[in-house]
Amino acid sequence: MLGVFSFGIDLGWALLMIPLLPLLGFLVLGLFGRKQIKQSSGIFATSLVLVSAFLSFHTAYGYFFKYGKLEGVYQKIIPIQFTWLQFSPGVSIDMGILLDPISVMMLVVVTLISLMVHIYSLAYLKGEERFPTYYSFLGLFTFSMLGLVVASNIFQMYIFWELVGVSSFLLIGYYYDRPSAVAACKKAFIVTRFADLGFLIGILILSFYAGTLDFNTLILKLTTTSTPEFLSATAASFMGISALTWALVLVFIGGAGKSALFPLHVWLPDAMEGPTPVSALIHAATMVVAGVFLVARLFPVFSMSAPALELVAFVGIISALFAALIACTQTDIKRVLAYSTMSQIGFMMFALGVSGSGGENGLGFTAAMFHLFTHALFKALLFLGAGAVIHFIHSNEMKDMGGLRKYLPITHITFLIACLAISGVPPFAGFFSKEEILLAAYQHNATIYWIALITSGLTAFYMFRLYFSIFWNKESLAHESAHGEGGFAMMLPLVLLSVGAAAAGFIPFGDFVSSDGKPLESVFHWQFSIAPIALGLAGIFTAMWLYKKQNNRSDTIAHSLSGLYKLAFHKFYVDELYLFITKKIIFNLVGRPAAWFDKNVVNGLVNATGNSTLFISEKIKGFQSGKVQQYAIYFLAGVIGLAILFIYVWK
Amino acid sequence: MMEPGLYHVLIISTALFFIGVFGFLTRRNLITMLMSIELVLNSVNINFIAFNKYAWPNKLDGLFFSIFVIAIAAAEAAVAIAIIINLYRSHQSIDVENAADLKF
Amino acid sequence: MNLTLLILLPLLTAVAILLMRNDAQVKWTALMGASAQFVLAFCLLFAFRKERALGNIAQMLFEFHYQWFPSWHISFHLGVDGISVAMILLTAFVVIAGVLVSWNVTKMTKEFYFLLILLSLGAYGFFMSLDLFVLFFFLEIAVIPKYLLIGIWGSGKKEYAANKLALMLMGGSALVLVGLLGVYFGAPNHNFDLMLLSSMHIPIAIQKICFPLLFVGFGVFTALFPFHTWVPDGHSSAPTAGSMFLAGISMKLGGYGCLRVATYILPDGAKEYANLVIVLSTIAILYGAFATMMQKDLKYINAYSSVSHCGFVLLGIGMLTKTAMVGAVMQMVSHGLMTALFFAVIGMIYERTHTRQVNEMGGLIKVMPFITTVLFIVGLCSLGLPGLSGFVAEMTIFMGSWQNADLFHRVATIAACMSIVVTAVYILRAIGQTAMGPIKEGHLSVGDARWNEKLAAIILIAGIVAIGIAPYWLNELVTPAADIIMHKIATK
Amino acid sequence: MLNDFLLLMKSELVLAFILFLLLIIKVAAEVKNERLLALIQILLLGNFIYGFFFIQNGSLFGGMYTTNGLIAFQKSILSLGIYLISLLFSDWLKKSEHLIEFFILLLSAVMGMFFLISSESLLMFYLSLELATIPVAAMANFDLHKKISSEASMKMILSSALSSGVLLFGISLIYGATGTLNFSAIPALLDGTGVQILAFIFLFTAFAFKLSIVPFHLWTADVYEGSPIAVTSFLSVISKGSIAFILLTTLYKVFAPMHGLWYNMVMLLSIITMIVGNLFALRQQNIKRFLAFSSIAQVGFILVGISSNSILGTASVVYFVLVYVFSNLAAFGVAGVISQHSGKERIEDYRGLYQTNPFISWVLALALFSLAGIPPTAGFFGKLFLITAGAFKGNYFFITVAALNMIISLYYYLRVIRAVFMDSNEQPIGKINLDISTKLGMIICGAGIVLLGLLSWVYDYITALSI
Repeated sequence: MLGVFSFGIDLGWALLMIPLLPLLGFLVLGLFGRKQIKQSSGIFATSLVLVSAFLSFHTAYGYFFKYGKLEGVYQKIIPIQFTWLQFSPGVSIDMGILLDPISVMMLVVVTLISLMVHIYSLAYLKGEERFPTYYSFLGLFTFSMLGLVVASNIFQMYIFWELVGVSSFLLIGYYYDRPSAVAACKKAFIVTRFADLGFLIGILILSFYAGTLDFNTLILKLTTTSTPEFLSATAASFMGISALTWALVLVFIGGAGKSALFPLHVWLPDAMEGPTPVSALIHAATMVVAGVFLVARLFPVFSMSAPALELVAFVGIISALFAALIACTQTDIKRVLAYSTMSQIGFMMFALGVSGSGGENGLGFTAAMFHLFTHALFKALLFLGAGAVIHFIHSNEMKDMGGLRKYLPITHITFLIACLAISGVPPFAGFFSKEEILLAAYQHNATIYWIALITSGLTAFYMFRLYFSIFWNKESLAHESAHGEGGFAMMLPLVLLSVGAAAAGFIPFGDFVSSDGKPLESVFHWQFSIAPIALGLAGIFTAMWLYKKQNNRSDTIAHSLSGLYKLAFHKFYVDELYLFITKKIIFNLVGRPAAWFDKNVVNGLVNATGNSTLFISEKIKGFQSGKVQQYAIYFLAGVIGLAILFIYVWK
Repeated sequence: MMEPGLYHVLIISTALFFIGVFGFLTRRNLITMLMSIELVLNSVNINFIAFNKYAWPNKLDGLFFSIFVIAIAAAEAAVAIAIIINLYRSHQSIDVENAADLKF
Repeated sequence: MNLTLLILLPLLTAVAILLMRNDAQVKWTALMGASAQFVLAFCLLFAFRKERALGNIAQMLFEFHYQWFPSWHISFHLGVDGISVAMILLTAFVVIAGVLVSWNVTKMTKEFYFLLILLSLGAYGFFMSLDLFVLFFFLEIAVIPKYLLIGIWGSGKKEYAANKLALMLMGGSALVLVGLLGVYFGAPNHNFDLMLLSSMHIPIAIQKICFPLLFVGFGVFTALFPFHTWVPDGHSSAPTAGSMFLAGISMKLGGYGCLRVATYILPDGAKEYANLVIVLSTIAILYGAFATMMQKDLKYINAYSSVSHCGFVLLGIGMLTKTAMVGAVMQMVSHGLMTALFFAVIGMIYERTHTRQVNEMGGLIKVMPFITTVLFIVGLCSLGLPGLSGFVAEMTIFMGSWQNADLFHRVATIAACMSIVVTAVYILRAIGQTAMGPIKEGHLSVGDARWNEKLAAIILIAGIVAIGIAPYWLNELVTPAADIIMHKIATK
Repeated sequence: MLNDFLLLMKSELVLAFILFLLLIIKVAAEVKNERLLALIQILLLGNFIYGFFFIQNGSLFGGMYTTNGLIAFQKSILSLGIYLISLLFSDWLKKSEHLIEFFILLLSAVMGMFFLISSESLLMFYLSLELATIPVAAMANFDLHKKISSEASMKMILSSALSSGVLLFGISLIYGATGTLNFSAIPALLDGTGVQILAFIFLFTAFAFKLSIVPFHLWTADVYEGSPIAVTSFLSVISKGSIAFILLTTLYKVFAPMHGLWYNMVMLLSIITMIVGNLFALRQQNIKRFLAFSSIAQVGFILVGISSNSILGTASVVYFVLVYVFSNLAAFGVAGVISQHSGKERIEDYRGLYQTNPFISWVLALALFSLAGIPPTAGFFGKLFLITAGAFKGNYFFITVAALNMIISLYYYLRVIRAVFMDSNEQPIGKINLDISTKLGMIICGAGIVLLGLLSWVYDYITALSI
């Protein structure tokens, strides 16, 4: 039975179409793509996403400007919901669509970037054997991500959370015959799965105390300090920490895994084995910010637990700095971008961590969401640009690049815009969102603020290191023979996104997205901006000094910082640590003994039972000696034995 | 001179029984083993007669029984001897130890 | 709807198979019989839903009663509730798929199909029995065909495996027998009727003796740690359809028995031993998963993962909450479909590559896109991907388990949850090594699935997806039945 | 009086009639074996059918002989058994030089068993027991030129003579203690003194010997292996069955006052018998020897049923014997056919049998499954009822041991199944053309194995008779 359909607004079906259209693409291409519609699969999928994107924009327009507000506050609207799986009274997985500022914003971001990537891939992956499969996976991912962002129920979110994980797995492993891609996709899935374990247990705890899985009810119950649910959740404690905090920390672990925060970030750089447009979509703009989105979605509950928020903030800032340091040393351009993504997500996360709930306190929240939005644009742009470069040069390594500005003019310009945006140079988008984050951090916690400041400088440095290494540096080698920039399909998304990256900062974001639904005044302090901008510029110029022309200054510096450089270059040996834990400890100390135990002890016992029976059987064969007189002896012994036993012993 | 009573007779019959059993267990010759069985049966006969005489003089069951036992023993011996003869034909021996091929 | 149809139909099919003259006739007869079962199972589902929709709230529907051995109070009593209907559906799915994938069996075809159909007969009868004697009868009917299937058509150490399986399962059923007799003589009046027994109050002392006997006995069938060692050997040696039946149906007999017999009629015993059950099943879940990680043979991988997955069934039962119990039933159905599909795929791969060692394969996507797609689907189902059945079942069990608020249950639940990570590890390892990576030289020319294999896979996938996408129908089917069982436990 | 005599003793009289007929034929005419065998088969079938008519209750000879519905049914089971033997071993019988003598001895033994079942006095019991034993010892020697046959026969006659001696000693003690030999009079006079216990144990060992209860079983395997298969099957089925029936009467009726004693004894011996029988059966190579030990283990199960001391126990034991007749005779029948055609008696020779002889393989499989107690064969019901009856006392230990022994027994039955169905053989037993009556016998056995359990009225009928 299809539960309760409640069409709050007429747009219900249109809204439903937003995620379902990509799903349709997935199904059609998955079932028939290989043979029947191989040629037109790209166009087909792209047009579906186009419609989906249009509907998202339409929805966003409608929500933000027409029906979303009630008495000046953006409402949480659930136009569609039905019970999918009932566990017990009140606790059920409901599939539904929840419209509120952040989900509407995410709808726009996801469909937009997805559309860009769809278009871009038309050219990027032209002629690939598994072209339809690629598009069907993209469809699956888009569907799942849309389902995730509109989830009205925490379990629904978990469901789509898993689904995006698997789409990511499938897309990373798209080049299935490369061992490194296979390893990467497995790693991505398993690391995020490990984090999801935390998410799952967090859900279990939350649902137990709140008695519901529905976001709205859950938030309501766990944020009102007088409800019995809240009281029991805070009163119950394990190891001195309240159940609520445990739940939130566990949920945050899930988010951290998906968002590649320290120390669960190891999968993200490897995930760059996937096709570059996929990295743009999944591993830069959308899926990896799911963790941020999750914390934002549950933010009211997080704000009830100071320790949990504290953890969010610290993990965020550590990740930001950590990733930025590594990014400075990497030579694979996609890896640099990957670490940069991690670093930026760290920014968003600590912004949430330092935020309070409601009014001015909620600046961090708005800032995080804002940064999420702008980051999606410029990071997608960066990846797509990098994709164009890779497409052109067939290599990911910086050393193979240089002087490409002549060959790839459009890419060059758009890449530059994106670099400026991420480095926080005004008036590009990143500047505004980063300013807000720094402001929020400044208001809350000085340590975090200073680290964030340094990190933003580092950001500028490594981005421009990248930029100069690709487009300037050594005037390289003739690439004339190669094809051009990839044609219209690849350039269109770059241009569109660069417009976004340049201009998105002027959106009055606080009017739309805030922690409590009320518009938040964005206060712009120009004095405050001096330090970040100066640091950013310093970073840029350092990079320029080191990398614009071919020289060995960078090597010299690397030598002089040998210890730190080596650490960062080897990503602080986190991978090795994990390898040690999994291979040496889990495999050797758990898996192998378990298998051994099973084979020898458990199975051995069973076999021993059988063998000992046969053994006894062999041993007692002597009774049947074939001598009739011995038989008579046993006979009489039996008589006498029975007589003694029953007359004297067992009376 | 004491009149022999039931117990005396029973002791004799029991002794006879065990002598028979002992003979059965120790003799190699099949005929001798058969004869030992006859001893066992005779000890039973003595038992029956004795019980009849001393314990239940009014009931003749014991007497009849012993007659039947004698008859049956004869029949059994006849069949047994036939079998032993046949065994001798095939084994060229009536030593019980030689007829122990079937075992385990 | 007359339930005896579900027994008569396989019986007639089996007889018809024996009468056929050549292999083609045998196959088509078997397929027709299996399809008829399939249709019949769906008819049962719809009839059941219709009755319920009409407001028939009797615990068991379509009861059939025939005095069999009046002197022992044994009656041929059949009836179904939601749990039985779910299990019958599962059986129908696995049977038709099993018949389809065995299409190219050439050795003693007639006997092969005869045994397959006989096995299905046992399973149907078992799931419908409301009389413990009849239930036991059908339980044992289902054992010997497995032995022969493995022993005759199997591979590898088949004789050892067949022996081990038959003996361990018979050992299990021997314990069941003793337990049943204990119940029979311990109950206030001697009876084998499940419904009557469930309404009686069986003395607690008897329950304490009989529950472990019954639970362990049935547990052997469903790979209760440490009685699971027949699973890896049995599954790996069995022919494809044999493994499918073994893991898809046979292991479910045990789970169903634990639920319907042990837990339902001995609620006090269940309460008494619930913690032990939880400990053992948690061990099975984790231990099975870790042991799977070290396996290299695809069939061993699935076999050990079955140990792990079936641990969830027992965990769900041991948790003694309604939700967990519903989850346990869902897990039985889900795992039945999934593991049958998994074995089917393994069979298909083996037939083409002639190896089951994962490290001897690679990049099979290239040459067998359909089969590897199925492998992906089933692997993902196994690791609990939403949208496929495994997720629904496991999550229901987790939710149900979490309803017990004490630390012990919490720890067990969390430990069980951890298996989702380990499962991901071994499944991805297996898939990664077989389907992905560079292709091996010798496998370049192998072909993709044939029509029968495709059909079998599609049928099973349909079942998996139907539960995964729309679990509410299964939930609705099972919940009232679980409610009754839980109610009994709660009130006793 | 004469009328009573004719009616009450009708089974024995019919047997006597057949016996005389055969004697006359032997003396008077030269008849070909084929035709003679056909005649005998028809006569035995008639005997079996006749057994269901004119059943009356009553006793004769001053209470030494009794009969009733249950006893008549038990006799019918035995009649059925010999009829099946005449069918199943027709190949062997046709070639036998001494066909008539074989049947004369066989029928004499059966007559002894009929009297045994009907006996109401220790005297009658002893006489009929000897009548049931001595001819069989002669039959065991029927392969006159085989060394092992004479050895088997010698072992049997000597052992049984010793056991008779012990039995007689026990009877004499009972007589001494109670002064009566009559079954109906004894119970009231039993008071459980040491002499009586000793007498009971002596008496019981005779049963134990005939039923092959451990440790009185040692002759069994040797005799079974050495004898012709037809005789072996007779020994293991008909002979065992009749003793089981009279054991029921003896324990339930005569020694009812000593129930506590014999329950423990039966339980103890049952456990030992099952275990030892199974352990020995595990390692046998010769199919006859294998079946010998399996039948020992089966006897252990019969004891489980007997221990219940109830109507259900009686019914279960009778039913089990009926099932056992079909199952074991089918197994022996197959072994006999194979031995007759190829001279092979080892289990490993059976490898690949299914490839050449599917029909007899299925019969063998059914028989073995029935012996192992696998549904839907009748053996399942038989064993289950025995165990259920045995569980009446709530002795879980006993029942668990019995149930676990079923697993061991399954192992060795499966060993044969494995050889027949799974293993391959370079020199399999060739295609065997079955004699029509052998085939008929196997079909009857197979049908009996499949239907006896599923059609519950057979068991109900027995239960009704047992009350």
